[in-house]
Amino acid sequence: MKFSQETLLRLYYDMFRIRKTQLRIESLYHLDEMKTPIHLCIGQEAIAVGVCANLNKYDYISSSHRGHGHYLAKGGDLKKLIAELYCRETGCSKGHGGSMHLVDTSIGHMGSSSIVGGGIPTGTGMALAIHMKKQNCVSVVFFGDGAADEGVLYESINFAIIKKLPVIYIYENNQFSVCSRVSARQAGEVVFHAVAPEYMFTKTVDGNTVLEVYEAAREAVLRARNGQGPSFIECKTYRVRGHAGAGSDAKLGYRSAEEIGFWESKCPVTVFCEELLKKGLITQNEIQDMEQDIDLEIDEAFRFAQESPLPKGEHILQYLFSE
Amino acid sequence: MKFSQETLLRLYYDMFRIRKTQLRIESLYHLDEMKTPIHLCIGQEAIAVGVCANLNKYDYISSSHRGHGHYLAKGGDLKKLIAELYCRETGCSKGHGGSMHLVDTSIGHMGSSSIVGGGIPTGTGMALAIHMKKQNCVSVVFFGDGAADEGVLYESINFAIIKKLPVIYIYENNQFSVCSRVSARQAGEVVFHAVAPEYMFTKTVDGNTVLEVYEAAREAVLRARNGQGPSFIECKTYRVRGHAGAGSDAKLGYRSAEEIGFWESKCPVTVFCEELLKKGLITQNEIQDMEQDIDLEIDEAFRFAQESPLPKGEHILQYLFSE
Amino acid sequence: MPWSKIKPELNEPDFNNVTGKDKRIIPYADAIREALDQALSLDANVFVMGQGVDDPSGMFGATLNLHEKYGKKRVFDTPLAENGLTGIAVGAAIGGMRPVYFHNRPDFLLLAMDQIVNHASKWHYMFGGAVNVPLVIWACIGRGWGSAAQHSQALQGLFMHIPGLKLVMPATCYDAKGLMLSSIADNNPVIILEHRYNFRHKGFVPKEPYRIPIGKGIIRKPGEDITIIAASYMVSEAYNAALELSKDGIDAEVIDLRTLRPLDEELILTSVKKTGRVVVADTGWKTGGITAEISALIAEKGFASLRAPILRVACPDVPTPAGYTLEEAFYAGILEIVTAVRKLVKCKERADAKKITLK
Amino acid sequence: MPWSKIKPELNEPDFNNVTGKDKRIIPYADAIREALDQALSLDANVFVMGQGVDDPSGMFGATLNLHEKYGKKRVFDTPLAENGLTGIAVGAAIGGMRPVYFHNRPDFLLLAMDQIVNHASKWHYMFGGAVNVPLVIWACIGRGWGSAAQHSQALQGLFMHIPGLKLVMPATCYDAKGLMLSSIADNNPVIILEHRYNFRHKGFVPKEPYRIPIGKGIIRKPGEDITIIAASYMVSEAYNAALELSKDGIDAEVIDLRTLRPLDEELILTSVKKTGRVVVADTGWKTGGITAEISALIAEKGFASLRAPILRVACPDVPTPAGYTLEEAFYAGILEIVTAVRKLVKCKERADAKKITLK
Ligand SMILES: Cc1ncc(C[n+]2csc(CCOP(=O)(O)OP(=O)(O)O)c2C)c(N)n1
Ligand SMILES: Cc1ncc(C[n+]2csc(CCOP(=O)(O)OP(=O)(O)O)c2C)c(N)n1
Ligand SMILES: [Mg+2]
Ligand SMILES: [Mg+2]
Repeated sequence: MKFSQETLLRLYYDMFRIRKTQLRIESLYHLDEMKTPIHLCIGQEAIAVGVCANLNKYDYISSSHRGHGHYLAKGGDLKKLIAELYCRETGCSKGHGGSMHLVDTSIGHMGSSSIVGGGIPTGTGMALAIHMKKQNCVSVVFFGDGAADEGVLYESINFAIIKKLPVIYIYENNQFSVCSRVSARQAGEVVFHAVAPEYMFTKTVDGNTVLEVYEAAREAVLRARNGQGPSFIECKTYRVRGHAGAGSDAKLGYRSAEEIGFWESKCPVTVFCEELLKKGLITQNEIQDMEQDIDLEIDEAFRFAQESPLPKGEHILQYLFSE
Repeated sequence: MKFSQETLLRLYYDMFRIRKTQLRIESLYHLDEMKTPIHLCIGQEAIAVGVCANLNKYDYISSSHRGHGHYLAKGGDLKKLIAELYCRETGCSKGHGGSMHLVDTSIGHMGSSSIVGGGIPTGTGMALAIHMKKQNCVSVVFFGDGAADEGVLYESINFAIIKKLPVIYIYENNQFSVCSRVSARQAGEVVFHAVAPEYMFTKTVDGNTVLEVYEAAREAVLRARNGQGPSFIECKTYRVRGHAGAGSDAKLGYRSAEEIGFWESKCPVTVFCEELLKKGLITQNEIQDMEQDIDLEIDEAFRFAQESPLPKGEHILQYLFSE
Repeated sequence: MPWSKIKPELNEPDFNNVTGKDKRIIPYADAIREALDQALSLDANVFVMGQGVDDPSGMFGATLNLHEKYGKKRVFDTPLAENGLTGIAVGAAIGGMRPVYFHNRPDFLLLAMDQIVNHASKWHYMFGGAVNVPLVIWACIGRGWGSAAQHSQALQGLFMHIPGLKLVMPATCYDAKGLMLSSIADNNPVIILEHRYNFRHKGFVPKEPYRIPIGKGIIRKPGEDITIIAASYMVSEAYNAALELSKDGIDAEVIDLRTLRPLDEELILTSVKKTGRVVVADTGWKTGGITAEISALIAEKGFASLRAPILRVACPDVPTPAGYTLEEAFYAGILEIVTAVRKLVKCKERADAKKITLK
Repeated sequence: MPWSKIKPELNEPDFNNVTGKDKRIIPYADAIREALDQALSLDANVFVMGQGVDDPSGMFGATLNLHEKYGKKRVFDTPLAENGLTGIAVGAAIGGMRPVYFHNRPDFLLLAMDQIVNHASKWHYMFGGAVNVPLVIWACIGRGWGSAAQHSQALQGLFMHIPGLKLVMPATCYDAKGLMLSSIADNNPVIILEHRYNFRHKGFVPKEPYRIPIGKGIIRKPGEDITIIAASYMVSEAYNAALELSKDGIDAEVIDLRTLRPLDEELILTSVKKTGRVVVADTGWKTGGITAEISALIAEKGFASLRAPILRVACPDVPTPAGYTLEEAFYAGILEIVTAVRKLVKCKERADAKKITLK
């Protein structure tokens, strides 16, 4: 597949922006001003970006506890994200949700669940709504290898095939659920999922290579828009940081420093950047400009968050029911 | 595989006995003395018998709402079965369970669930107990195509493979969940289940042919006893009667009389009997003797049930907790 | 089998006192079916799903043949997979549809608690009001003929505990229709718990669509001496108990809660203020059930008017036994209500209600 | 992240008044771990399972390194698959083992309600006593640092409603060990709901194995004027509230229920008889929660002694909000208990308690 320079730079910019946002959050987390459990997606940016680059704002995504990347890649407001981490009234969820519960309905992000696997059937249901309303949209479900332990995945895929729903399952296999390796939790690589190529489009890609993700997602999205039903894309990747909170967890000893190092060397952002440089598609100056833009935007988002008002306890009963 | 005459006659006798018991229940059901919802297994006798003929009384089985056949094939007490249908104190579950909740711990029947799919993980757990206690037993899980809609099936199989449990999944695909065809509920014949021959022994057999079921189950049981882990056997069959209650439901119109007729002609009991006759392994006289024995036993079981005392309302709180 | 087929033979107690030639009497199931029919025809976003909604028995008649009228895209059978399908219904609601998901039995909702409680009930609040989940989940409490422990649970006590859910329990044909239409029109997840015994009834149901406000109860019989509070099928038992008691000169007020959440506190407290005596009756278990909340509410906010202990009539705290002799002991009804009321009304004579103890 | 790591820094309130050189003080997590260690070593049928029981944090420390001592066959990590794994645990219990299944959060038990409620709780009764299910399910209620709606539900109100389950909620280090050992020894399914804030405590724990009877509560502080009833972490709040109130000359009795089901009715009713005033406090939601049942019990069986309304201190009826300013408004504790008690004790002066109304 051929990519325009514009597309390539866009993909890079989006990954870089997510990375830098994550790093900023990480670096400030120890101040305990963001009183919310964080799950960084450092090392997994290529998946969110490679998939979402194929979507428009009417398409839906369904995300999880590790959802900052999905939110930003889909076009979610950065200020509102940071404000949510600071538990502010101006946060995307008005301080009701925190890091694990992001939302931005204006770009089809209808809320993320911190129940692992919880977003799989709801994302499938959003595809059912699309289907019934005859909209030309797709619904993308991001989920991890932990979520793939849950039977609800098979219930959902089964239904999506029966109804030929425009849903794309993006399996972010980062090899861990907290400290538990996928190989200890699942009988084999693909015992159940992704085993039905006659029933849906399935593909396994390198989740650290944005163009691979992009191409597979593109095909899936086209098929879904054409009424050809669901797809399942496994993106192999790795969680380089600890499960939750800031920083590396190498000291815990459940995995080796070498293993982490190996995957750090496969960083989706850096490796892609080097390729672009090598091919002369970007210059060091352009990168610096980008970085400056991004840093400014992030500065502003943090300022916005820090200066925003906190929700008032007396309003705690608000939003229980919709009128 | 070679079968001794004794085995063949035993298989026939057991099927015949289950059939005659079902027919008797059916013929008396309109009297409203058995105040319990019944789910007859007429037409599916070969599965219960073909599997259980490979088991001994220390092996476990896990059954469902449609469980009379499993109970009898495993060696459950006929009197206590009928008494349970009559809601008597002498019933296998002391009148607390009714038709859908049979039990006979003396032969490894540890209770059946009327929650479809509910017995799948519990049967898997009994295999875990066997495994941990290093017993030389197996655990057999009988379940239907409706149960195969439930994600808990994949959760259970996955775990059984990981732990190499001595569990055998017997998928009784009778093609219906109530009035809903399996083809309307499942994306394809074997989208998820039975797809992992590298991970476990899987086999599809004609569920109306007792010897086919027997052979497949035999291999699965041997493997389980040898520590080779779980198996999955799909038995294709058909529910010739209505979902619940007595009699045919052909008049409901959700399936054709021809279809039912076709499957009635594949009756596992009659066809097997004709084969035995043809091969000269049984005579009409012997069949009549068998029938007489069975009828007597059934007469006695019904008499026992009808004459048994009813549980007293004042004891309703009993058995809530085990001491 | 009487278990799965209940004929609508009885007229429901005459709660409404409607007379005249416009008094159309139809079976309970038809009332629900008419509500669905009207909702499907009035709003293209409404759809009906569930195991067997399109089968020959049509969910006890409540969905009968609607798939023929509206097509299998809008009225469809589902795989069992209750948690997955509930999540799919939640997602469809988030995506702008108005699903009505039918279950034979509340027992099966236990498979879907993750999606009902962790997701549907929280989605609006958790995102600061950004999204809403207009979803109706319907299930019919089983009773009798050995339905037994896994097919006859009356689980309103569980759902009443969950903020973000509305909980509706109709008692009459009129309400079955009007509350269904309100539930479908509501922008929040609503659980409708039906009772199998309501399907024995026929009653007055106007033809045109109408809604009954969610969160409001109704007095089915005014009275001065004692308040009997009930919902769903237990209202019939309470009403008949009140008629029985009136023969002894005891004038009981009967409250039909209609919805358990939001609960009509005002109606309850106003009645208790008048009567000073309360029996709360329910089809579910006693401990931690809906009778507990209603009693606690009164003990907290209506204490000043109380002249006697608050008694609860409910099922004993055991799983439902299968056998009919045990079932008879299990289910509470008119007899238990009458007995409870008689115990309390004895308190009438005493000057200082506080001193009274019960055996 | 303070969310997942709580340091055991505080001494728990000195409930036990143990003195002398034998007074071994250990952290809450260690008390649980010691119980598991002893159960694993005393009974070969006991095993421990759950997500992360063998990981470096060892379930907040409660299972730390037990897999090294007892091997990965007896202390093992599981796939998520909560309903399946619960069913597997139930089956293992039916097969004669004694599983202890750990969960980080009760929220995840909502995925397993089918196996807990439809199966484990009913198996003994449904088969007329033929089989039993000696299963312990443990989960720790989350609180604080934006745990939010799906990671901080205190679901005791749900489990209390289910016949056939025992429900245990320890409040002290001593009880965390003793109740764990009793739960493992029990032949029935037992749910242990822990509270994250208990893990901040250290307290007195004897080294040898011991059991605390399930179904019995304990008076943590005797008093004459009012009864404060609580369980789990709320006992600390109630105790501290009582100390605070004593400065004003209000002598509150504090009851720690220890187990919610079976409930120690006698202890409650005896105390109410003495004090005539009650505040029930809980870490869960108010409506339909455990405070409702306890209040209703008293309104039914202890009414004669009541001299004031029964007040409930619990969380407001909304999902847990994430933000800390909202969390602060969400959680009730010492302040709310003190306020409730003060409201009621004002009633003391009045001659006729029935006349009192509260604002
Ligand atoms: C149903 C459920 N079980 C357990 C948890 C606890 N938990 C939170 S995140 C997590 C890891 C999930 O792993 P995965 O789906 O692979 O996502 P990742 O964290 O790797 O992005 C777990 C087990 C949960 N939130 N929900
Ligand atoms: C979880 C659950 N969902 C729905 C039902 C209602 N139900 C009872 S039996 C049955 C049919 C199940 O079909 P299958 O598993 O194929 O068994 P069969 O009746 O064909 O033997 C259904 C849907 C139930 N008991 N449990
Ligand atoms: Mg992962
Ligand atoms: Mg079937």
